[in-house]
Amino acid sequence: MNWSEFFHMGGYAFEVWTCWGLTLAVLICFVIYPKRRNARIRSEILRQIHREQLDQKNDA
Amino acid sequence: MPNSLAPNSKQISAAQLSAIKLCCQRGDNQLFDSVSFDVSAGQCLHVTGPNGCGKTSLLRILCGLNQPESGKVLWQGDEISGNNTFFANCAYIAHKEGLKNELTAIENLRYYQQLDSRRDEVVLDRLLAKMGLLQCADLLAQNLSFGQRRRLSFARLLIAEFPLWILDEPFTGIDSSGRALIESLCVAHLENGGGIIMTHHQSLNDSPLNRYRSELALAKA
Amino acid sequence: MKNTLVLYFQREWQLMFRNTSSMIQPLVFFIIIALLFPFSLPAEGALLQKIGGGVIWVSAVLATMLSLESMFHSDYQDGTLEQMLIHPRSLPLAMLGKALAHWTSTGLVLTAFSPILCITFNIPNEQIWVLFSGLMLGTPSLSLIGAIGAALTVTLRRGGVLIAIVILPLYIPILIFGAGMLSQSAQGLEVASQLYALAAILMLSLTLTPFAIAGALRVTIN
Amino acid sequence: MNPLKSIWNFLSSTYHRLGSPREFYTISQYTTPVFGFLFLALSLFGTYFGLFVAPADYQQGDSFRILFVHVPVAWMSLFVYVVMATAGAIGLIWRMKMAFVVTICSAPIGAAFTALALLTGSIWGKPIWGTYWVWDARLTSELILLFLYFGIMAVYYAFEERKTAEKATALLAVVGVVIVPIIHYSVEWWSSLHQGPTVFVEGGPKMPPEMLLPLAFMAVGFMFFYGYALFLSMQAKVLDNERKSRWVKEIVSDKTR
Repeated sequence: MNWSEFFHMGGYAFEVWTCWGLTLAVLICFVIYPKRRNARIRSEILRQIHREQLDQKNDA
Repeated sequence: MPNSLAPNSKQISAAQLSAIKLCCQRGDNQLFDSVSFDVSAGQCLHVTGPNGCGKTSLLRILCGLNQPESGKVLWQGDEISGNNTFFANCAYIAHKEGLKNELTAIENLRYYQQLDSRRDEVVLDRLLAKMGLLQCADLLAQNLSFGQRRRLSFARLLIAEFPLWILDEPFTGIDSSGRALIESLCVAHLENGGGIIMTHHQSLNDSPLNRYRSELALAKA
Repeated sequence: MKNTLVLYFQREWQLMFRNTSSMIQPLVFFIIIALLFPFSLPAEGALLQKIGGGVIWVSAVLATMLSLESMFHSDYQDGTLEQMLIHPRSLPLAMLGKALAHWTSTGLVLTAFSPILCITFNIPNEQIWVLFSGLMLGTPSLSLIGAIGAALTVTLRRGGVLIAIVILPLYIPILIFGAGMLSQSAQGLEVASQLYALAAILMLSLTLTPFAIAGALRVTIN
Repeated sequence: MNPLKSIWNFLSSTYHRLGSPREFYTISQYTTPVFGFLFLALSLFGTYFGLFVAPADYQQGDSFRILFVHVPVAWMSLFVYVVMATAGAIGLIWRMKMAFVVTICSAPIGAAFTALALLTGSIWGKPIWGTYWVWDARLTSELILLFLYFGIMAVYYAFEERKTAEKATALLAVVGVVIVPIIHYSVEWWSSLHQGPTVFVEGGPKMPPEMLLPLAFMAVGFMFFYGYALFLSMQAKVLDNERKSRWVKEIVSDKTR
């Protein structure tokens, strides 16, 4: 099973690998995007909490 | 379907609306929380509070237009959502009068009359006379003054039997004779066993409604 | 007590006659769009004839869609829509009355006018009848399904564009069967199956869309 | 108590627990990695069998291996739409907040699957038909489905008030799911009108087992991916929606303390 013949894909290398590559790319960005959004929202909430704690300190 | 006799000659079914722990949100901020009250026959609930505290939202929840965030509204014991008997017994007059500009005053009233009961010109004319709109019966609604439009939308309440009236700022923009007329109609309605929920930015102490008045103050969110 | 459907149908008719522009605009728009094609395809008699059915159907769809926004807009502005929502009468039946009244002002007028357009596209006479019957069966579904989009976007300031994005994909089956009838009858084949399909879609929209329209209004008006 | 009853109780109790955002968040914290792991395992297994082991197709040669990606993605585009519409219906009928979150978060994933199905379908069609786009019934249905997804996302972002936006999107999803079969059959009839049934017969009359097996693994694997990506984006959405509630503040602060 030599790799060069495998990657050649019987002459359809371009078609097969773009399809699989595209699918992989879409899957990956649908994992990364929500994770990053999750982190961004967490940091926003955290900042909100700190601001509230600061208010309580000033009021107290 | 309630028939179209004049309200003060027949005992209408007793008004009995109760709100239990209503809570309403606009966007992300809370307008009011766990508001509970009862409105029974002969009672006029005056909802007061600063601007933007959700008076109109409360009225829209009570008449079934909006769903509250939590809590229930009961009419004679059962939920109002999708409850046709409640809708038949409750009338809501909002800021927007609910009048078509392309139709004349009498055509607007005729449309509402046909919605609730059979077409009857005599009753229409008597109603217009009572509200002092007889001379502008054939004017297009867009040509009526603001006070005349308020009277016309108020006339709708008298077409059929509505035990519960929900009025949003009924007195704004109305001249003194108009206000006296509306107050007398409200008093007659209350005497007859009906219930009223209204918002009004001034106090009602000096108005004849004061005798039936109970107050609900909505705090600023 | 008048039936809800009849009552709202008559009310819409009365309102439409008060501002007749709502009747004329869709018709003029329909004609202008359809006539753009002969200008863009100079002296191509045979080609015009082939694409005539499709062009007329697309112009009918666009004319209907552009007049959808006005279906609920004026009622929402003056508060009558809210009164309809809290009235004990059945809202779906009322909306069916309104949508059918809207159809008479747009779809019916376009269908009545379509034979004249067929002449400009020199479509042979027997096919004019085919296009007419297709439009007659198809345009009510256009108004009924379009009313769902109109109800969804009634509270939005620039709802027109959104109606197009939301509703046009739902029009594709009607367009396919309607325009397909022309090419079938051009080859002399039977068009009964397309008529049955359009009639089936019409029955579906007559029975289902009123509930979707009522649901959309209850969702957006609050 | 017979097992059926206890299963039903378990299902209905998790259904109700999933109804509240807080419960969903705690449940999703341990189910999301499970979905992720299952997706990886199944799809790697399917990829290995699909690319390495399965023999080349006698007619299409190795280009048929795109089938192991195109077909599962096309199935998923429809599957996500149906899940989105059912969640919308549940949200509208029983007023479940979480059901709307499912509808909103599934729309982008479904649109991505549909776009992917279109791309891979047209790339796969190149060697067979010689062009990237042929008005084939299945590809046209996918194209219309993509517009339906765009319509749903456009409606969600058109409303300012989040609650109205969610309900309007749910309603459109339910209306869409009624019309999708009609679209499918009308396109089916329409494409047979233009040219006879296409030679592009997916997977041939009967798929030999060594082709069917990887396809099944890839399909199930993609379902778990949908679950994984959906739960991830729902977690973000829930935190965003319930930003003001106490439990969100606790979760956020103790995670980083």
